[in-house]
Amino acid sequence: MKRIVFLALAVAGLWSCGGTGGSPAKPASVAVFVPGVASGSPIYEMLVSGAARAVEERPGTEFKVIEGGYDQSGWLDALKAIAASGEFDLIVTSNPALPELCVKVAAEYPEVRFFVADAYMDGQRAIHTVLYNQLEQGYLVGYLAGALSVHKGSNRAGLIAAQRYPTLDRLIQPGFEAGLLAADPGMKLEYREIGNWYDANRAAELAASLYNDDVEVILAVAGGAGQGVIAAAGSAGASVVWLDGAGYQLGPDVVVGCATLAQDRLVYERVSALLDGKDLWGVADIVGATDGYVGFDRDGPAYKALPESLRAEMDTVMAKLAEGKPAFTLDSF
Amino acid sequence: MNSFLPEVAMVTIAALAPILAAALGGLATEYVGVLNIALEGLIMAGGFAYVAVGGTWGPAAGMVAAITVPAVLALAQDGFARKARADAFVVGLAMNMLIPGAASVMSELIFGTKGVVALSALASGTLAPGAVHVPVVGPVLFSQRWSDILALLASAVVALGLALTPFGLRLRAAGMKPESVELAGLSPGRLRDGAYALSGAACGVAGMAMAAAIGAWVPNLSAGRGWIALVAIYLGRKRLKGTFLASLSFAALLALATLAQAVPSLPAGLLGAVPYLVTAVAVILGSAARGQYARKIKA
Amino acid sequence: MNELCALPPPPQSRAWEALRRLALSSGLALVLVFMVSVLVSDEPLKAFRAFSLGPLNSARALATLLEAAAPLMLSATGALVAFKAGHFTLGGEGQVYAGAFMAALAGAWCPEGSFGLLAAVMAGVLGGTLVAAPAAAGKRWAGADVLLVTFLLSQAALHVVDWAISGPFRDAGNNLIAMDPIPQASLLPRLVHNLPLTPVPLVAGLVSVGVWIFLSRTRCGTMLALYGRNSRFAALQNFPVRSFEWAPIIFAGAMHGLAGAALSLGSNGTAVRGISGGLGWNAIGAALVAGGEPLAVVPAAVLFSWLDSGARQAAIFTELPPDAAMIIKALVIMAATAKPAYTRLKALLGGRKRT
Amino acid sequence: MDALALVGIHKSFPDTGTVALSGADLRVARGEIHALVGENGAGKSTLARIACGMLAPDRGGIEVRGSAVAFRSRRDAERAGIGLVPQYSMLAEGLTVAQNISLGHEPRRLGLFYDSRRAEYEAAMLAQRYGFSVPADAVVAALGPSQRREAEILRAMARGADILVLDEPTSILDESETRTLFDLLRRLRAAGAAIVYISHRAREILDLADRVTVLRDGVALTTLAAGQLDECGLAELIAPTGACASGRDGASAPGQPVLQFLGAEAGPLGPVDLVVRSGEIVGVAAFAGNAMDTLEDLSAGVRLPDRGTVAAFGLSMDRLRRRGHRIAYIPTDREGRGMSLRSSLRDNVLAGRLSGYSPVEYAARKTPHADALALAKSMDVQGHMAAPAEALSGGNRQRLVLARELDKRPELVVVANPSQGLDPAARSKALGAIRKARDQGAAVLVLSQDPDDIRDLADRAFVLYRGKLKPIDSEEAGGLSALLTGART
Repeated sequence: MKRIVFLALAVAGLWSCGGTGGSPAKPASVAVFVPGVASGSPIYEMLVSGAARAVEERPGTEFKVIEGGYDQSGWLDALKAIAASGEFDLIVTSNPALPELCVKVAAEYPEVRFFVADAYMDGQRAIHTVLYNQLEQGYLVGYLAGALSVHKGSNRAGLIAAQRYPTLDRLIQPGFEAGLLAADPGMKLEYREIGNWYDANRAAELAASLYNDDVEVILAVAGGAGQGVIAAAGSAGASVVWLDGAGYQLGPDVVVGCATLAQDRLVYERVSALLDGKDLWGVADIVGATDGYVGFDRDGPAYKALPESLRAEMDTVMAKLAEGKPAFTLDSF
Repeated sequence: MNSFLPEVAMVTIAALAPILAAALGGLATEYVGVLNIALEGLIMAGGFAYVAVGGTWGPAAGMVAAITVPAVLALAQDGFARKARADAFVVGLAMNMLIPGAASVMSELIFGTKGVVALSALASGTLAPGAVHVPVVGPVLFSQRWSDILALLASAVVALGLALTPFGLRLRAAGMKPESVELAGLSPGRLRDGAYALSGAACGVAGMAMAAAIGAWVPNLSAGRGWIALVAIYLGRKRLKGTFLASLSFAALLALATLAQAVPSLPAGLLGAVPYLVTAVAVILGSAARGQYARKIKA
Repeated sequence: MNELCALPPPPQSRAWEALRRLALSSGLALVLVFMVSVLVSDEPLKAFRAFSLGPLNSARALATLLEAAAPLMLSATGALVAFKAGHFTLGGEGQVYAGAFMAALAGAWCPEGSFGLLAAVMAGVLGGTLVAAPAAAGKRWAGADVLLVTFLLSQAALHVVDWAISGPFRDAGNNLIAMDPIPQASLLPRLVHNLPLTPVPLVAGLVSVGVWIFLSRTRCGTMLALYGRNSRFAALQNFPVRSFEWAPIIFAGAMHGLAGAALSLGSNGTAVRGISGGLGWNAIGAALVAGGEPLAVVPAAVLFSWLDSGARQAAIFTELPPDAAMIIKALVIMAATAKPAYTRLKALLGGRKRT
Repeated sequence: MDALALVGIHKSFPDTGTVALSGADLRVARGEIHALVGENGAGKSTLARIACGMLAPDRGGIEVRGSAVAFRSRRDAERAGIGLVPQYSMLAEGLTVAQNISLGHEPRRLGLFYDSRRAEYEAAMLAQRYGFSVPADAVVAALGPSQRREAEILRAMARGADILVLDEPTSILDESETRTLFDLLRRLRAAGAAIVYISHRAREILDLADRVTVLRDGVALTTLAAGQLDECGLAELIAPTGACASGRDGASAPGQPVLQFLGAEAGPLGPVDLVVRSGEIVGVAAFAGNAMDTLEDLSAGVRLPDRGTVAAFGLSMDRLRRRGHRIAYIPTDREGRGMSLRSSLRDNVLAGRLSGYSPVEYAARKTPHADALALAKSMDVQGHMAAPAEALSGGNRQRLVLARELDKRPELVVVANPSQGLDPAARSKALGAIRKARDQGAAVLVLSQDPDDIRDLADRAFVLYRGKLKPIDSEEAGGLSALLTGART
């Protein structure tokens, strides 16, 4: 009992002297909420670095990175806790699913503002979103996959996803298919699903069975589980295409192509603008290849090992896409 | 279509390797009468130890670590449960929380990332890559990864140990009646420790096989294999042969569910539920049949 | 000669024992948090304060804490009853998920308002019950292993509901993988304006008191506990063992379903993919940490959600990694179940008695 | 020089708050059978476990063949040549007899694998040497109680023990098996072994033992030569109650048939025809093998007959339990069927009368608690109401079951081995309670492996041999014994 009383007193003491420790008026403070874990995920690493750069250029601005973990069901509580802390004016995050959560938080904490990259929601005064045209991203790797498959004498390409989600259904997969068909009208798509973002061994089994079945190239949209696809490609002597730059490091021998998003540039630009007081609230933008936010990374060893003719073909496709041909215009999402 | 059966066999064996190793390890603690719910965490510990140690000192050292680290963890787990008279089940659940957390922290320390750590040097090659084109046997046998073969061999060793050695006999005796081993001058507690260490080591081999299969550490590597191993133990009525058969049939079901995705009209998401549903129905019907049989004898 | 039997019964000594252990493990949690704060953070005091007091430092935070603990209380109470009856159910996770799914389905389809809310709650209970039912039936009529069947069914339910939420029942206008939103009027009402406090904690508290009364103050509860520890004996004493074979499993399913409904009908406003988020597993942990005492489930659940919420607070204010919080939680759970000898009982007995 | 000497042994169990021994002494010489007696809870089993290295004493010394030893484990005691035949079975049920015997000293092949053939051979040789019938390759679960006991004795002997501690070895043996055991013990004694023999049965002790040590309240009261004692004097020493004189009182007044066997067959049990009427005690003297267990199962309705019928109150046993007839059942398997070990003593006592309370009365706890206290007291059950029943000693457990079951004001009493684990005073109280149930009109069926139980209780008696019932004249105890043994030859 004595112990408990002592503990209570100690705790109360800490609490009371802590209350006076708040910092004086600050111009602005930014929280970066990572819905997942930043390290190891290029898209989130770029989110953090872009925001950090914008904040560094504006002395006096507070900056904090908070990781929400992989469990989607915990994100809402985490966001609410950030807003409830009262420490932050702007919450920067990135994920197509986040705007819906932000709307719920904004209803309770109207003073907090949100910027969400890689997402689309218009007409919400507390939220600014920018969506990448991932149709184009899918198209780029789709074209490469199609061309390479034809080159190797196969007419089918694979797509292994962790699970179905809106961006995959509406942008990535249609873009990938369009790319395949643009490379060869006879190409067909094989879709496989893992069921979660981490079961790399199951991904490897799915990929192995596709590769055994004369598929030469697979697009992996599976987070950590994508590693399984890379491993399977390694032992089958086949190829993988990837949706962001990390692929080349994960599988230098088998990842033949990575479509990229200029996430750090976008986040830097928009956060800077917002901190400078630009009123983008309620605006939802879409950016893509024409303005350079969607591109293709030519720096992969396996890509460089591809036949010269294929790479020349890819250069043409990229150049055309940057000019808006074919046009994957998105007015909304 | 003529490649279908060999393909099922191939995927089944790959799926079986980690499940069987973990299940036989778990069977060791079932022999002494405790349910080691921490198989899932121990597999992860094995996988992480393989990558963390193997990354610096090579795959062989990684393998040794993959066996010893989970064995020591399991030993500590049991030691705590016994000494503090804590509920073994709760301690196991806590291990399942502790290990991924610790792996993440250590991954950050060692590799500077909490995410995927891919080290191609740790990836397992296949047994005899050149022999893949031998009909039937080629793909089924020679295209297996050596890490999977190793896990199967380790499972065989565990099975032999449980079935044919005095140690296995003592474990069973301790599980049936602790006083029987006590009277024989043995310590039931030590035997339980031994069973736990064995289950840890076997799970470590399973984790090693999973990490070597993809040549990487992936957070949440085990992805439910430990739970499937528990299912196999209970499905096999906590017997050796039963556990083996249950592991095999469950691995086959999982392989079928994987390969069935090739049929475009089947919803891929629902296929994942099929192995579990089929097994649940089989368990209930099986019990009902046994019940009927028993009643018949009585009447 | 027989003065020992003349002693009054110790008043709920097991409950006190459980509470005492919980208090001790909360203390241990504080110590661990402090140690980790010193080790990891450059502002140890700030980290410690955020972790330990962050979840408690305002009415709002307290309400959030209680609200987060409430579904855990419900599911843990359900699990506890099943454990008391000797049924080891491992199926909580799938039952919670199915409950959340069914509640969201009914909430979105039924006319909005309190009828919709009621229908959604009932549907949630039904969802959890449906996942548990085959296990209960299998036990009752075939003697099928409860641990095995509940787990298998739960895994199947997880896959099916995953598929249903991200497939046919997904809200097409939403980028979150979630179902159609439940109308505001059908969601759980807030008890106090501006505080996220719904009636769920109250209900959960009442349920655990009810279960405590049932187990310790009713004949049927006594019979159930005797059955749970020796079913053969219970059958020979002519207890209603046939009902004990299935009813506790169904009750656990219903409580998990109710917990799932509370998740959907609370701040989420619908069923989100993965909404169960380990609740079924935490329920087993909380029930066991509570030492089988229904009243101790309430503080055990609060302890669990305090650790979760404290970790979140610490991550916001300091550099404390979320994984450290997970490790602390695991260690506290281990400690909470440790029994440092039956010193209490010994003191009660006054020491002298012969076997 | 004593073969085994325990001096000033203290032992308490803080977990359950019990003090088992407070300065007990025991000295056993070579070539002696030394009986250790005492009432239930006197500390006999604890002393036995300490002598065998299975428990460490809090204080006190142990000497083996004149030199002081400190057993750190059972293994140390085993090396010193001390074998134990425990009171409760310590055999692993799912293993074979040979596996159980070889446990801890398994013969190996290639230094690694268990050599089951050699283990079986060695076990079989051992059994042959001592004239036991238990098959070495049989799984223990399939054995009857007496064969299990044989296996237990073989295990104690397997390591060549010359100091043997037997804790109530005959409690589940019939007369002829008991005689076989006694012959064996005498042979061992002649070979120079020191034997500690723990028992309640005065006649056995007088028959077998050279000296007797009486243990009371954890201290050795006295050690006497067995020749100085008679049956009644020994009983008086164990528990000074004056209740030594056993014997039959009251008279049967048979009424309606209550329990009826009609050509009932099940497993080893041949066709049995038997009627137990209200107001009478029918005794069945048991015999080795499974038929006894089967008869118990049939009588209690745990098992239904393969052919024929078993009915109580005119109803087949499987329907009976739903009709609320008051049946008392005191099983041989006390822990498995008669109580819930991990539940509290209170719940175990009250289990039989739960339905008698109104919900409000029960919730108030006052009346049930008073009832539980009174009931426990009525049979001298000693233990704390809130403590788990595990903490009770064997005798207390038996008394608990008797108290609860006979409290039901039963119309039918099925009781198997009523006096197992009871000291003479407790036994006579228990038998009195059974008679009282009879006098109040209950039909009582007593199954026992102890002929004394049948002699003291039964109005009509049968002997069960090779699955068949044969009527005997229960008035002649001598006749009973003769029949039991005669039936075997």
